[in-house]
Amino acid sequence: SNTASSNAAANTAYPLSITDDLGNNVSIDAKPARIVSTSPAVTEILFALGLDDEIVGVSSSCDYPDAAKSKPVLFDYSGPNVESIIQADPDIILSDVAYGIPADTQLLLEKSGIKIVLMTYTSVEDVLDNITLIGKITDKNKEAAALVSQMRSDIGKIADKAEKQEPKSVFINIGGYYTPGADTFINDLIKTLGANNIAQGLGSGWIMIPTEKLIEDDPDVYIDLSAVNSGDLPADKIISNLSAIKNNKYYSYSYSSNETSVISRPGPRLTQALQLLYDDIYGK
Amino acid sequence: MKKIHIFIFTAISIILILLYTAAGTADIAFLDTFKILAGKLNSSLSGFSNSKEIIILNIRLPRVLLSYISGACLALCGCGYQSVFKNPLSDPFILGVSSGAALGATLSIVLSMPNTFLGLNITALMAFFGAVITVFVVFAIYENSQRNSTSSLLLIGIAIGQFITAVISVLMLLNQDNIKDIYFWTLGSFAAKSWPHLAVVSVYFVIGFCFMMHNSKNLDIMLLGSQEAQYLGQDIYKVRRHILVITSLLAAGVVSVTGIIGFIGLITPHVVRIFTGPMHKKLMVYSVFIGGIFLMTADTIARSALKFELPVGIVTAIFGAPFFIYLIYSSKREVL
Amino acid sequence: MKKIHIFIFTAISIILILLYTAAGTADIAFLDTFKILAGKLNSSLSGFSNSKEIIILNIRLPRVLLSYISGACLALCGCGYQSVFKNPLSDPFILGVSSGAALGATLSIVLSMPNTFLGLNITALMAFFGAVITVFVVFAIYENSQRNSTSSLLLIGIAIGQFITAVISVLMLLNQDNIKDIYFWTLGSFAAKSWPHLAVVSVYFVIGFCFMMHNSKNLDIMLLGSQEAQYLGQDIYKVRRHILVITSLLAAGVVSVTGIIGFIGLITPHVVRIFTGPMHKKLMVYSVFIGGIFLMTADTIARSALKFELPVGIVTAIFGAPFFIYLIYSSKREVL
Amino acid sequence: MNCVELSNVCCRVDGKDILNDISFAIPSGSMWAIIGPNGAGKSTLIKILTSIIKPTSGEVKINGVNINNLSRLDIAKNIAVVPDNFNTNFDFTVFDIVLMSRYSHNRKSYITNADNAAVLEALDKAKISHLKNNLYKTLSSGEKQTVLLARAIAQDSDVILLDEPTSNLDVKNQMEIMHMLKTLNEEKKSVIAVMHDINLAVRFINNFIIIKQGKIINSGNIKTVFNEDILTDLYDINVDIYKDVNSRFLFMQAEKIK
Amino acid sequence: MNCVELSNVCCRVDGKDILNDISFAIPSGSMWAIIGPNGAGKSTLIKILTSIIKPTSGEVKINGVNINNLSRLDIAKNIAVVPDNFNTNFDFTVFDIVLMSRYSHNRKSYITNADNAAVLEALDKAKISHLKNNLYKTLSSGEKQTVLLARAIAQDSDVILLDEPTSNLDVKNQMEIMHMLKTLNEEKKSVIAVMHDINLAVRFINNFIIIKQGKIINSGNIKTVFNEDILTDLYDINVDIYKDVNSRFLFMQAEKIK
Ligand SMILES: Nc1ncnc2c1ncn2[C@@H]1O[C@H](COP(=O)(O)OP(=O)(O)OP(=O)(O)O)[C@@H](O)[C@H]1O
Ligand SMILES: Nc1ncnc2c1ncn2[C@@H]1O[C@H](COP(=O)(O)OP(=O)(O)OP(=O)(O)O)[C@@H](O)[C@H]1O
Ligand SMILES: [Mg+2]
Ligand SMILES: [Mg+2]
Repeated sequence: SNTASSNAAANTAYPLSITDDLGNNVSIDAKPARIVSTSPAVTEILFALGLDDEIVGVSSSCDYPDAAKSKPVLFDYSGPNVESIIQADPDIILSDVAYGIPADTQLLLEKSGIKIVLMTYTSVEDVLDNITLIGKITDKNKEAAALVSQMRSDIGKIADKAEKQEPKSVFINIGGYYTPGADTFINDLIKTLGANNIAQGLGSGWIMIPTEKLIEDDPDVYIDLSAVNSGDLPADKIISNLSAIKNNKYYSYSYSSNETSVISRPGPRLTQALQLLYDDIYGK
Repeated sequence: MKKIHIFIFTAISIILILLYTAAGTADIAFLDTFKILAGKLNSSLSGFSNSKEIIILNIRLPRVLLSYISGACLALCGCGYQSVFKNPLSDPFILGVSSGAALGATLSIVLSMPNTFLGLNITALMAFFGAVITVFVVFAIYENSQRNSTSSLLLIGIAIGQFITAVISVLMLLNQDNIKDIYFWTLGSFAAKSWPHLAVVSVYFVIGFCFMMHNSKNLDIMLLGSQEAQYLGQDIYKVRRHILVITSLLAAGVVSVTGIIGFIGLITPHVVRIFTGPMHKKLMVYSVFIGGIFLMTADTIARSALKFELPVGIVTAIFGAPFFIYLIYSSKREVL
Repeated sequence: MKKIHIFIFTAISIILILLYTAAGTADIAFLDTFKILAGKLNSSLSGFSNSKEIIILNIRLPRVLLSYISGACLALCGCGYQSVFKNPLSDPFILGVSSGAALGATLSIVLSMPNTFLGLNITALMAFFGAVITVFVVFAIYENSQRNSTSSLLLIGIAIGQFITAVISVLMLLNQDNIKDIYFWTLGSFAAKSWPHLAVVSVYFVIGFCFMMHNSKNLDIMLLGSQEAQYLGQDIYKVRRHILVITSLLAAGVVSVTGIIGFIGLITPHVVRIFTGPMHKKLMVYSVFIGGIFLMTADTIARSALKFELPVGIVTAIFGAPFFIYLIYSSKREVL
Repeated sequence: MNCVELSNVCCRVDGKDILNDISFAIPSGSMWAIIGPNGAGKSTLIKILTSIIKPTSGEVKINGVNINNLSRLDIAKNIAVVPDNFNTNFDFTVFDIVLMSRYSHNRKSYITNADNAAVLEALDKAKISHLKNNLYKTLSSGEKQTVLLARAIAQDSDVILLDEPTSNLDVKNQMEIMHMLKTLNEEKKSVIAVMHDINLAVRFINNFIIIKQGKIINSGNIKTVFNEDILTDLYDINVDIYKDVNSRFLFMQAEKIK
Repeated sequence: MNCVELSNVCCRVDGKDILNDISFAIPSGSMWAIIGPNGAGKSTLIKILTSIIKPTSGEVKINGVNINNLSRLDIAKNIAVVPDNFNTNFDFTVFDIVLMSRYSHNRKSYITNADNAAVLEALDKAKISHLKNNLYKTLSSGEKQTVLLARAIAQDSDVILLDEPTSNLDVKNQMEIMHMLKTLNEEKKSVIAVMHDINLAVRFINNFIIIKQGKIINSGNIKTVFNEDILTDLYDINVDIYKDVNSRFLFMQAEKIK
């Protein structure tokens, strides 16, 4: 999904010129010494590449690994704190679309000499690309390559195991019957496991499933990522006749649970997400 | 208000309810719908034998009916509020019902309350209480102030509503994990609603409708202004309080079940008033029909036009607004 | 309206501007702020030597000023709208300015337009045009209908506004990658606003303020109702159109730069009216001061109370609503 | 029995004494005029009699019962009011407006045939049946006043309280309305009318209450209260009083201003 | 020169002919009364003269210029109106209300000393200086009417158009206002007043326009237009006319209804 792919393992030559996923040309003059991440997934990647010391700021949602929680919070759901970011004096801000930066802020920060790179992801492959890109930007090409190949092999193992299983149909509720449709990261996770996301054919992005479609398709597995408490039964009686629920293939995780953040975070822990989904879909 | 008109509107409503029950994304033949509906009438099936029956009888039919009743309730509330405040911008949520309900729902989510309490959905319950308490706070402030004008009451309602909305934002800020859930709740939707929801809202509707019809003359008189109303024997403060309390409870009841559904409560009374004029008996009866038909149609479009569901509020505004503007454009009678 | 009062309010404003510039999350000593400010006055620094100077001179100072001017603009618009519509619920966005602006901004984001156009921020530009076109559409519909009452205009505004909001929702549904950007935009914020934004809004303010002050007598007369106003020599349709066009442009100008900031435009005129009564010269001058001071204070709290920024709308409502209710509670004069 | 009785009523608004120690009693079935200069407090008195304004001190009794113990509905059953002007922007027809006065009789949620009949009869009495379906807001000022009178008739209460009921009427309608009030009075209704047109009042009404600056300066039968001195004193203006052969007050004419 | 001139004016609203082929001309500096039964179309005529309502057909001229070629401001400079009633819920003081009439003179955004002086003078002329700071909405009906008159004086236009200006006034204030109108007329203003009180009108006004059912049935000098037949015809009621020794119309009294 981005243009930095060749020469994965070599050292990065600065100035580095890239076009990010939103089409912005960014030229990075030197190896960034001070990095701000506004996205929990990016933060996880940065830590996984061993950039603990370079990170000078994170967002309030960055809660993994634990070290992230002790970094200054410069970004929150209502946006970035410009003044604090400028004081933190970063060389680069890395982010993804779910935690985008308002246009004005972007202009101002760029004027103050801060580079901004935004990433998108709609598949597992995109996430691996993002890791490679971040590795390239931060001159951690080797670490990134190692991480990616480790992940590829883990993914391959789970996919192989899944291939031997009877294909299952899956529904994932992220709240209010909204569900990841085609072209989403979670949909790709399910696809990787050889399972069938029943919302896949309905549309792309986050969409709301018609209740009757849910009943009609009667998925084998129902995963709810919007429970008030993990383990809750569904609040709506109307879906309690689904076979997933009758067959104990209903899994609910609260918003704040580790499971929810693992499944919905396009970072290095996606292999854990695959394992978790595998367990839920096919059993341990 | 001729009997024949009421008969016609009732007939249209029933026909539409049946037709709309036949619409949906699931792959069920048009005629099958009616076979299933007729089958239910003939035999007393205790369970449902297959997913088609479940979809028709347990999902679509109650949802169609619920959207009808909810539309009727909201339109009725709109009539009440607009007359009490003599302000064309008043809608059922103007005294803070919607923000109060959202606060209740937010609290239930943020405090991780259990799903049900005495068999009742806790979020709906909390939403209801949130709405009711808010309206009572608004009233208490108003009645303890030295003010008589309904404008002051409106403004207190708006201020409290905005305050609560801000409080919700703070709660969301402090509980960022739950943001999505709260957001989805406020959106308003009939998805996954079934007979129990319908039962609850129907009870609210029947009580609310009877009360409002019983007060139709009071509402007429109220439009004359407080001095005239008093000359004609109305205890305006009492009547105003009663009507606002009942409409607020009705709005709270609907909101707690369906979430916040705007536009319909504001626009329906204006649309109907163009045809009926200001006398409330006519106005309210037709508002109930039009509000019900309108919201039911919007929800049917929302759930069956595309493969995925659209938020019903979007459909209401996309179709309702141009229709309303056309009416304003083509008719001469002033609105309120 | 005594000169001394204006002097006092001006003095308070300046003192607060300086104090607020010294507040913020960045670690800058109180006195340093003033040293930097004074340094800028003495020498004509072309660039900024360090991040503290950037923060004080290029981030905080213009932001404080911008929030002041924006508050003043919105309060002024509120005065205009409330008088034209004689409706206490009218705020600067009632004719669809906010939704029109949001649609413009959404389009610029969704269509991935370049950041700037002829040196202007394209999102702001599109928002401005969106707002202006919306208001003109509302007007065109109103003036071509057979209606005279301002209620009809209000309702057309509301309906168009809701329609556009629904269209935005559809666009967001279809362009989910951009949801966050659109959401940020509509939230309304002074974050990352600097001198160019201040320059633009100041120009709007000066034009708007002069126009409104020039029309203060017209606004007074307008409150008497259309027949009396005509007897006194006012071409009400022309004056109404002019005032609404100018206030809408002003609101559009502010919204296009700062996003949607509610509450202040609605509440400030009511607060001020409690003290000044209905005559507009007084009402508008004090609304400008109070609106400016209020929004500037709210934004300062929003950006410096916690480690992260609060949405300014939350702060406005959390502090503004109780204050407003206290005023309603303690004073006797009716609001509008 | 007195239909209306005031004892020592004072009314102070915003620090201004509008009514000052007003006491009077009106026997049921009689017909009275209240006269006095502009701003004397006549309309305020009407509002006090119907509890729209509460007196600062003093007591008001309706048919012997303290007004504070009466509900709004009780008051409306006892007293119908013809206000000095009433406008509405809503599209009420004349029929609607008159019909609303029946709500104090019929608290059911539907309109009975008796209601309809009473409305039609009142419209007929006031000779405005032809305006039945007109919108009230489109009427001329005199027509509006007549509608308000019809409304009071339909309200069918013991007492009718009128605030300048003939001020916008033409010569003929003035006579019609006064005749109608006389007829109502003969049907045992008490009639209390605030009037500025003394020449009209004296032709139909025998009892007068004269108010000046919030105080009653005289009251009683026309013979005792009307003489040049009192009128001159009341209005600060010289008046000529013309009397008929029986030295009955015929009409007055204000002369040159002092 | 005619200050006001109507030719063949018709006015139809909602399918009803309210005015029918009205033509008249009023010479500048004269004083006229318009009389006629309720609903005759008098108030409508006033609205047509000030272009609040556009006639269905016919032409209206103000000081010789077709009213369609005049801006609102021009009309207000030429004609001041005392409407039959005006209320507001806003907290305007009496001073504010009168001041607003000056806006047609002074289009600047600030108030000049001349404005203030004119307002004070008008309040003084209308003898309501003591009400200056009272809120308009708290005034009595007569006081309101007087304020509207003061407003028309401060507007200082050539023509003053009054709709039942004395309807809510007491005997003394009626005289005061009529005297004041007379004085204004002597100062070369044209005065046109709709009046129901013929006895009052005849004492101050010499020229009459008589309207019935939207048509002018007579107009001209009092001597030619006022006789028992015309009045009887106008109101469908028998009237007695009392004349003085010079057989000048003194007053009329409606007798029994036909
Ligand atoms: N809130 C107030 N503040 C000051 N004065 C007031 C207030 N309310 C009423 N007044 C005064 O009280 C007086 C009595 O008013 P009211 O309407 O009773 O007079 P009225 O006898 O009916 O006069 P009219 O014949 O003109 O109708 C008036 O002078 C009026 O200005
Ligand atoms: N929209 C309308 N539809 C029907 N009739 C109307 C309409 N507007 C006015 N009228 C009628 O036109 C007639 C003239 O009204 P106008 O107010 O001019 O009378 P007026 O001579 O001033 O009477 P008054 O002496 O009672 O004030 C009235 O009978 C009124 O009912
Ligand atoms: Mg009075
Ligand atoms: Mg009239």
